Amino acid sequence: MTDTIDSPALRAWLHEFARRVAENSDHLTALDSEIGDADHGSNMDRGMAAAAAAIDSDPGAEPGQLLKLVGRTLVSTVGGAAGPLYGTLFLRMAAAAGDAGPLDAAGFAKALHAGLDGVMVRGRAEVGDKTMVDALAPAVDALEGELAAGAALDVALAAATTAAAAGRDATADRVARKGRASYLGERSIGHQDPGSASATLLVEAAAATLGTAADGQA
Amino acid sequence: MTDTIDSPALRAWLHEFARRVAENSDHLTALDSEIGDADHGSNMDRGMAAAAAAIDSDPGAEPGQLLKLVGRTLVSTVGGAAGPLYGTLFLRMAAAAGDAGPLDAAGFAKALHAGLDGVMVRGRAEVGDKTMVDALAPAVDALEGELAAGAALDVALAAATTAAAAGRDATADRVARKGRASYLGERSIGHQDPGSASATLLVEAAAATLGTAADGQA
Amino acid sequence: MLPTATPMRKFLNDPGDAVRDSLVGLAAAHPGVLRYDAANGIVVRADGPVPGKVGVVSGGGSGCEPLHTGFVGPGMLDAAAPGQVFSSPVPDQILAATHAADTGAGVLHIVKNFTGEVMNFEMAAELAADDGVAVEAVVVNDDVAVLDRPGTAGRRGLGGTVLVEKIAGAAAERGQALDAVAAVARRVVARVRSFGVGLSSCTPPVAGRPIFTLPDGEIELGIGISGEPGRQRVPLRSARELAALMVDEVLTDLAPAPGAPVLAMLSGMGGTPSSELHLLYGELDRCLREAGVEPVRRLVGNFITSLEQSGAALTVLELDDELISLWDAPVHTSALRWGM
Amino acid sequence: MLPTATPMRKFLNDPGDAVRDSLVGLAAAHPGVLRYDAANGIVVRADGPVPGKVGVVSGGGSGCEPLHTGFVGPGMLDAAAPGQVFSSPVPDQILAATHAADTGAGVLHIVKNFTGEVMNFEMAAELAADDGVAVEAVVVNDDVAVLDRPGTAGRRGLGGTVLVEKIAGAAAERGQALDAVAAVARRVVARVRSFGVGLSSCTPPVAGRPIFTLPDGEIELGIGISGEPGRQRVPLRSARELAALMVDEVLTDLAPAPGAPVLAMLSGMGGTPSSELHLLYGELDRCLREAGVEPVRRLVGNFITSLEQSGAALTVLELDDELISLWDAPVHTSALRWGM
Ligand SMILES: Nc1ncnc2c1ncn2[C@@H]1O[C@H](COP(=O)(O)OP(=O)(O)O)[C@@H](O)[C@H]1O
Ligand SMILES: Nc1ncnc2c1ncn2[C@@H]1O[C@H](COP(=O)(O)OP(=O)(O)O)[C@@H](O)[C@H]1O
Ligand SMILES: [Mg+2]
Ligand SMILES: [Mg+2]
Ligand SMILES: [Mg+2]
Ligand SMILES: [Mg+2]
Repeated sequence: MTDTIDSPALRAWLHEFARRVAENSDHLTALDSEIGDADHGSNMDRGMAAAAAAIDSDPGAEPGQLLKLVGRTLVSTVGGAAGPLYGTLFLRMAAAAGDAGPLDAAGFAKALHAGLDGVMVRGRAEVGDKTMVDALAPAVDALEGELAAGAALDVALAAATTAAAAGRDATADRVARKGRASYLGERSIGHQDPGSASATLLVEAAAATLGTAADGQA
Repeated sequence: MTDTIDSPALRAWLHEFARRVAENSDHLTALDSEIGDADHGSNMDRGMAAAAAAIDSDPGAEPGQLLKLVGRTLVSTVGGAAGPLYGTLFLRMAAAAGDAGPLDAAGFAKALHAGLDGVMVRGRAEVGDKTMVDALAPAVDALEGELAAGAALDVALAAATTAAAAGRDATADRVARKGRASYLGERSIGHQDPGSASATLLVEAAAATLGTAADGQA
Repeated sequence: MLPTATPMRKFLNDPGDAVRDSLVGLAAAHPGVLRYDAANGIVVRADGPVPGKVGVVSGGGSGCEPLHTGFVGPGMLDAAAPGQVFSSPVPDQILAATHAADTGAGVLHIVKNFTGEVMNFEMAAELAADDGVAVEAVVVNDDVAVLDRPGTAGRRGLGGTVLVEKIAGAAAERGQALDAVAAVARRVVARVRSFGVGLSSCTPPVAGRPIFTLPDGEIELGIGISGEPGRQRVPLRSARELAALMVDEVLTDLAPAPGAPVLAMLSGMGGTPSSELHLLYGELDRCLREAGVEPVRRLVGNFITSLEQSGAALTVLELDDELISLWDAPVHTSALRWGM
Repeated sequence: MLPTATPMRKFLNDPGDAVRDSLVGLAAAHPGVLRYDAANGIVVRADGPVPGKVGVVSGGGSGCEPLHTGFVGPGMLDAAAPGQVFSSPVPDQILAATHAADTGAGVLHIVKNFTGEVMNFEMAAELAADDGVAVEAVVVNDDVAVLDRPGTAGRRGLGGTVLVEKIAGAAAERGQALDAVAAVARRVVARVRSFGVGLSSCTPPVAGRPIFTLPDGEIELGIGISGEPGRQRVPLRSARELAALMVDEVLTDLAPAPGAPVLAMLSGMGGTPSSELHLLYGELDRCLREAGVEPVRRLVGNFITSLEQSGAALTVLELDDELISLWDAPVHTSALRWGM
């Protein structure tokens, strides 16, 4: 495999994300039961199962169409906060990918950055608000930074994963300012944000499926 | 003390019953929670506390008036099944005692028998239906039998207590046919009837306060 | 001895004052509908008594709210006598309620067939008769879970009581005489049946602990309205299976005419939320239709309860034109209201 | 990982079908009032849409019944979009509800200020605008338990939502134009505040276990409507003390005019019985009067809930003549009915 991200590579990534969400569904829900409403795992699992089915039923879809299909499916099936946010992430990635066919590593990073921007606009969230943005933003930074420094996609994605996980872990120390956890005020401290955990799975799934090294790992 | 039951003796009996009911209130309620609605102890305690207060506030009352006051107070304060039943017991005892002043042993037994009859008519219950009648009826039988055989009141009341307790214990083996426990059908087997337990306290209180021997015991 | 009670999680002051405090609140919440006569321990219609109208009175142990106090008001009860929690009211209360409802046309007593309630209402009726008030009593005994064997206390009065109160109340409001009001009430008693299912116990305020403990995954079939265990403890099953069982219990006993119009009431026991009640009602409605009766009137909510118990009871009344018209008549109580 | 769930004691078939099955039952129970459009996952007025009338639409996570589906009907909502339990509906549902309610006069969206609901309603409004439907959105944020700091998601929408739906529904029923209906809804939002107290957790059907565990003798202050913990965990106290605290929280923030007429709503969270709610209401009514406001309209019952959670929330709306008249206007929904 090369650093070119074509439709089959994207499908592998999305299926792997769906698989990890399903595997961690109870964990995500448990996190959400600490500072939310105990549904983030089931929300994401319902949505990604539907998204995986949707892309399977459209085998000819090009990268842009594929991402759009995932975004629309998430918007239509997830509900709650995560639906519009993950939906927007993929819809903005789709818009960035356009109709141009396979993406290169920089194109993928740019699309993910556009997705992050979409999430931040839709959710009116900043880094440090204790949301999925706290995992996604450092991951996008790391990915772009490594690629700019000449790293291969697999190396860059590994760095992104580390950054996402660190961002996720750091949410535990923060007071939530957005989402349901914000209603708890100071009581939200000491609990990891569930959306930052699912966002980390998204980056991990990318590292496991995209780029040269993924061949051996996936 | 003699076998003459005057107003102070009746007061001692009724206070002793009130005391035993208060002491056993949780136990009676626990029995009622097995096959009823978990209130027999609090019902009886509320009623007998009120009855004790009522007779204290009427220090001049003669036996008949005293028993009537207790009956009326129980009817007015207990509610449920126990209120009309214990109320009727004392109201019928009052009617049997009449205005004649102190009772002798036979007169007391006759009054208690009249009370039992009143309970059975009001409740339409037979011996064996798993109710307070199962303790009261054998107690009245024993009391009358012993007195007829020439025993002193204290001896007769001791026998009545034994009979009441045996009747109470035997309720555990029966299927309830009256009261709330009857709704359980076969499931009522294995549980003692709460009303038979409170009725046994009534007889025990009599044995502890009435008749010659009571002087040493009470 | 009872195990030490853990603190009850209830909105409560002194547990012994629970009934009174709750009635004070009921009156504060519905001043145009009812009044709480604290001296007599009864609840009466705010605009009553209505001259010339037959009085309709009920009562029973507290803890089953809105029964009966929540059904006081135009088109239903003139007065209600609430007892202590799960204990019948005393004759004094019932007598006071009877006098409060009487304007010379007589008073109907609607009595649930619980030993305590029957005896206390009987004593009150004797006292009312002494006072010259004409009283008719109707005893409701709609619970099919209890085997109605000779020599027993018979069946309990459950959800059928709500329907008797509504329909007799409407007949009285229309100006019908005491014997006619009693007759229609007895027609309802003859054609109504109920069956309840308990998913948890409940905690009476004074007792301070649950009445019984249900092992995980088990439920009680054939419960009443005092939080007591039911006829049988069985494994939990799906709403679909429970509905089939409930409809079978009720219809087997009622034996309605094929295609009969029925009123189906599903009352929660107090702790079951509206979403679950409606879910169960959906299954019941289907089962009733499959069994060949048509629920032309329906009532789903908390109408006769056991404190905060989880569970629900199905009540089915076979209807005719007169009963439908009396059911549809306007009513304005704190718990049931339409047409006004 | 979650501990193994003990079997839930709920009326339920497949937990994943809970919302749909419950809506099927809701429609079966109230066929004259509402319809369940299963294809679009929405509930609509049985007699709607009403030509020329502004449509009033709301929606939100399920589990808070009767909110919103129980408020569909004449005088209140034209359509409601119920999401999964405690999850906002998706834009498709809200869009379908918007189209079902629109007859050309435009549609009011009543949105509770939860991140998910705000975002999904925003997406739906963008799609509706593409379709040429005039949409106004009103965001309800009445929860005084949440500190309303800049940069945060702000306050939740709680019981005030019920009052906005009733009052905006009445304004629309009177034929007012979209901007007028939106304006009166915003007036309600400006003058309404709520504060909730939780005495237990609740168990979402799909999660299958309680959201949190409360130690004996402790309660949660400042809860919302998704069964989540509140602002603070404190020892249980008497109804009298809780009422004082709730009234203080609400009135300190609302700062009503001295002697102001208010509407006081006490909504149970689903598992608290009517007797406890009325007991607490009695204390609240007294505290409100002592604080110098007069509850001239009152509503006590389950109107906005969290499944079977025990607890209750106080909502206070400062009234004026227009709001009183819109409140009193006839309404006929499955959960709120008067005047018809
Ligand atoms: N305004 C926001 N911006 C970004 N992310 C958010 C925002 N609000 C919530 N989130 C994310 O959504 C997650 C919750 O998702 P989920 O539980 O599915 O939805 P809900 O909170 O509606 O139940 C949170 O853990 C958080 O990461
Ligand atoms: N018909 C009856 N005849 C005689 N005693 C009865 C009858 N019904 C009930 N009892 C007695 O009353 C007792 C229950 O009293 P209590 O718990 O105070 O009243 P309730 O059953 O109304 O809650 C039973 O244990 C039984 O002994
Ligand atoms: Mg959540
Ligand atoms: Mg009892
Ligand atoms: Mg009782
Ligand atoms: Mg949610």
